[in-house]
Amino acid sequence: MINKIVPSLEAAVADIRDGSTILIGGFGGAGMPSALMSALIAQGAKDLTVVNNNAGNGDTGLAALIAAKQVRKIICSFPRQADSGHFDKAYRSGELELELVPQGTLAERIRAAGAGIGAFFTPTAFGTQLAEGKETRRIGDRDYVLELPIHADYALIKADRGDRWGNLTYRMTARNFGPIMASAAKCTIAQVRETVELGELDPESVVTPGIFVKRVVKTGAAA
Amino acid sequence: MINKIVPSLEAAVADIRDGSTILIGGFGGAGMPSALMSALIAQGAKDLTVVNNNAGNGDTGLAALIAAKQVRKIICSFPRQADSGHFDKAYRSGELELELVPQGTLAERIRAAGAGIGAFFTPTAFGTQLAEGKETRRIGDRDYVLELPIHADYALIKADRGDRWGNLTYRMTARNFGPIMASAAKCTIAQVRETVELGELDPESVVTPGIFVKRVVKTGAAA
Amino acid sequence: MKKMDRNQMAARVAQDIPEGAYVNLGIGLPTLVANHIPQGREVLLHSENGVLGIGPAPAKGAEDDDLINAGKQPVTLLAGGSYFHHADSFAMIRGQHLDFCVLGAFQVSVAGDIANWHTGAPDAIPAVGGAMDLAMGAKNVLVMMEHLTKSGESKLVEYCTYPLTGARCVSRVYTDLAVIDIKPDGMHVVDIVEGLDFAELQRISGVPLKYRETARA
Amino acid sequence: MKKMDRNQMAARVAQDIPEGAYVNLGIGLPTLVANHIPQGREVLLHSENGVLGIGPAPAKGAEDDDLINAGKQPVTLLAGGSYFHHADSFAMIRGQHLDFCVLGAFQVSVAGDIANWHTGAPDAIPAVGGAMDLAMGAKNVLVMMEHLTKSGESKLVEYCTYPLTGARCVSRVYTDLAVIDIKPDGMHVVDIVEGLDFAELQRISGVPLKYRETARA
Repeated sequence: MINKIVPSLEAAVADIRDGSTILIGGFGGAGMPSALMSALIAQGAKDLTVVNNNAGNGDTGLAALIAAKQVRKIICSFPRQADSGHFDKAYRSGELELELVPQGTLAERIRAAGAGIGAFFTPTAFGTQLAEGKETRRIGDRDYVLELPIHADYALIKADRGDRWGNLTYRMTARNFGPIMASAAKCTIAQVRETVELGELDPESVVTPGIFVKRVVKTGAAA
Repeated sequence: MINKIVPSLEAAVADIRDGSTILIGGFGGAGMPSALMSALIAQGAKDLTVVNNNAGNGDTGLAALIAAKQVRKIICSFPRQADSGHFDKAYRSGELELELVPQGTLAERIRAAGAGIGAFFTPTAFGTQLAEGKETRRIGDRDYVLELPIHADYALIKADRGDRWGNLTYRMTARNFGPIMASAAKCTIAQVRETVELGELDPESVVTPGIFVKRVVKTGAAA
Repeated sequence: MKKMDRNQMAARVAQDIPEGAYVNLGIGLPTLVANHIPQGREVLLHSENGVLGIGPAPAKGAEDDDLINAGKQPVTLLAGGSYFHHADSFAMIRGQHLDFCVLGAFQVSVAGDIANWHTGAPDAIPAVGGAMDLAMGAKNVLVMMEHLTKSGESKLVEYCTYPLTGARCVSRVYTDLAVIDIKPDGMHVVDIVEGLDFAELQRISGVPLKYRETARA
Repeated sequence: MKKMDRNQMAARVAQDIPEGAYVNLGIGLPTLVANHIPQGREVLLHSENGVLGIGPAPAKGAEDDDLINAGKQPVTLLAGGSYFHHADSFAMIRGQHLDFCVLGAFQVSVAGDIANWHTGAPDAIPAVGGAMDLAMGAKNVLVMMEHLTKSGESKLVEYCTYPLTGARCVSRVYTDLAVIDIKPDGMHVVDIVEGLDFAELQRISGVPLKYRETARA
């Protein structure tokens, strides 16, 4: 019997190795897999490349991972925030490398990895600093920039409900990067509010089919 | 008040002009917008470029549109079927141009049009006849073929339920090309089994948000 | 001269957003536009974090951490709204499905270039978010900004000196002094606030402006 | 010699599909594999028209026109199954999320090329469907075919003479006579049907085959 539900957060992140590339879901607090982040900090993997829309807020989650000096590089669209102190400090000291990517290009690069697309031309950022050094091309009457997929070893995401085959649903705007990140990592780990029996999720409303998910861990509503 | 629900099939297709490119949903019979197809035949627009997975079955729908000599070109993945006689005849007589595209590349080219992607590299068809004359590139350890988006003037699709803002849900495998075709046409027309009040569709389960849909026409279960 | 305040500017933008429009309002000043859409006019607000059909701000205490906009403020969803993931959300933007986006800006050039994401200062931490996608993707890119910087320089410029967000994409600019269309042949003034004449607007703007009088001349 | 019939071939393929595998079964012969997955072994069947978790064929009269597989046959959905659109379905394929696909073929070459979509005859109407996506996308491409054509020619070939579906992608071939792995150094015979010896298999196959005996020699 297939059973992707793992008994603990510790078990869920146990095999993450130093040097891994990790997609981390969430946009602000919505969809941030806080319980998995705490488990990753306890687990201690270092030298990580992290992909998230932001670069950590306050003292928890990604900010705490940065403060614990586990992150070598961040790929994100919006690192600078009022409460992104841990990122700011590590970045200014040169400990942390930053790759800044427009938000839609970030999403499409992740989606491309999951969909087996080798590269794509996007109009976003054409003629700007963020396209410097990149291949460009005029197609029809628009100019485009060539972008490459972002593949990852792990994705840590937060969903709402999950079953033992790894099917997931999300809640409101907490969906954000979850479904595309799930598709782009070799091993996707989802923390869920609730686990349900097979068949309880409406097959018309499953957002992430289980094929994209390796591990599901239940945290309840609090995490 | 926004109201995308139109009163009749005739009204829904009235402005389709000769020479239009039309995406037609459906895979086999599932999701085939038969009522809209009949209306298009009655309407009479000619010289059409049609995009569908197949090239018509039996004597109805796309097959009837071909028999009525309204189609100049078909872009599809699987024209040859036991009951694709109208296509076969028109193709062999030279009246009908065929562009054969692998099914996944067809889907991705339609999706690319909807998503504003200028072109993409796919591994599918590399080293085959269907990649002849196309730009190729090695990226990482795989070889890819460059493919362009398929933009269209109209999409005719079949959905299950729809509301006055154009939100749609589908039924089982009748979903197939509907959501991506809806995104890739200037004017998307959906025939639905049932129209519902705003808010009756669960916002977590809307498959095609209304932004992609211009007209909704109710046909009931029969069509 | 009566400079428009932030709410007057927002109301002026709202006036140009017709029923049925799909609109993305940028973080900050543009967000105010939502408050000025006339009652009964159905306008569909999109936010790039994956929601279409945003409603009014929630009542105090009724906020839901899972329902936020791109500015990470709590919002509500209208009946008829929907949720989707980030790739689908930016497909809407990049695929030119939004009728309007409204962005703040540091500078807008005569050619319609916009700079709004980065001061370019060597010690500044850059952050772009969805600004570049919106600038290149929306059918109509509207800019809302003060006409002058705090030190009195025009934010309408011949060429942007700040790093670009998007090239040749702005169609209309709303400032606290005027509304200006950007067309292939340059900047056309549509409205000027009461008590300011065109000659004075031209003087402080520092870039060539066209106006109905000058067009006739 | 006891040639395997279609169901024996399907059972032999099913034997190699482990619990938890995500599998796409091609139209025709490969579809039979579903009937031979051992009871209690959870294998998830995908069909490219947008369904994962296909169950057994529906009872007579219980067919639903909206629930079909890629061969347009009525199917059922298991509890835990799901529906998705075509671009997402082919993202699963192209993105190498399927563990196995099972395809029929006209020819398979020593290098692992497969030809299964087009005879290349000048008057033939070509039709490709999802075959090229599956051939390039699945982690393991398994081929099920008769060993010989009706006129007795080997379908294992040095180079495909029919137009290719995919290059260097087949990992294992199941015929009515043998099971053959395709590795960088050539074709390795895994199983032979009872009553056929390797020398005879080699003779009728016409391409160099390796076998445990020959490997030792």
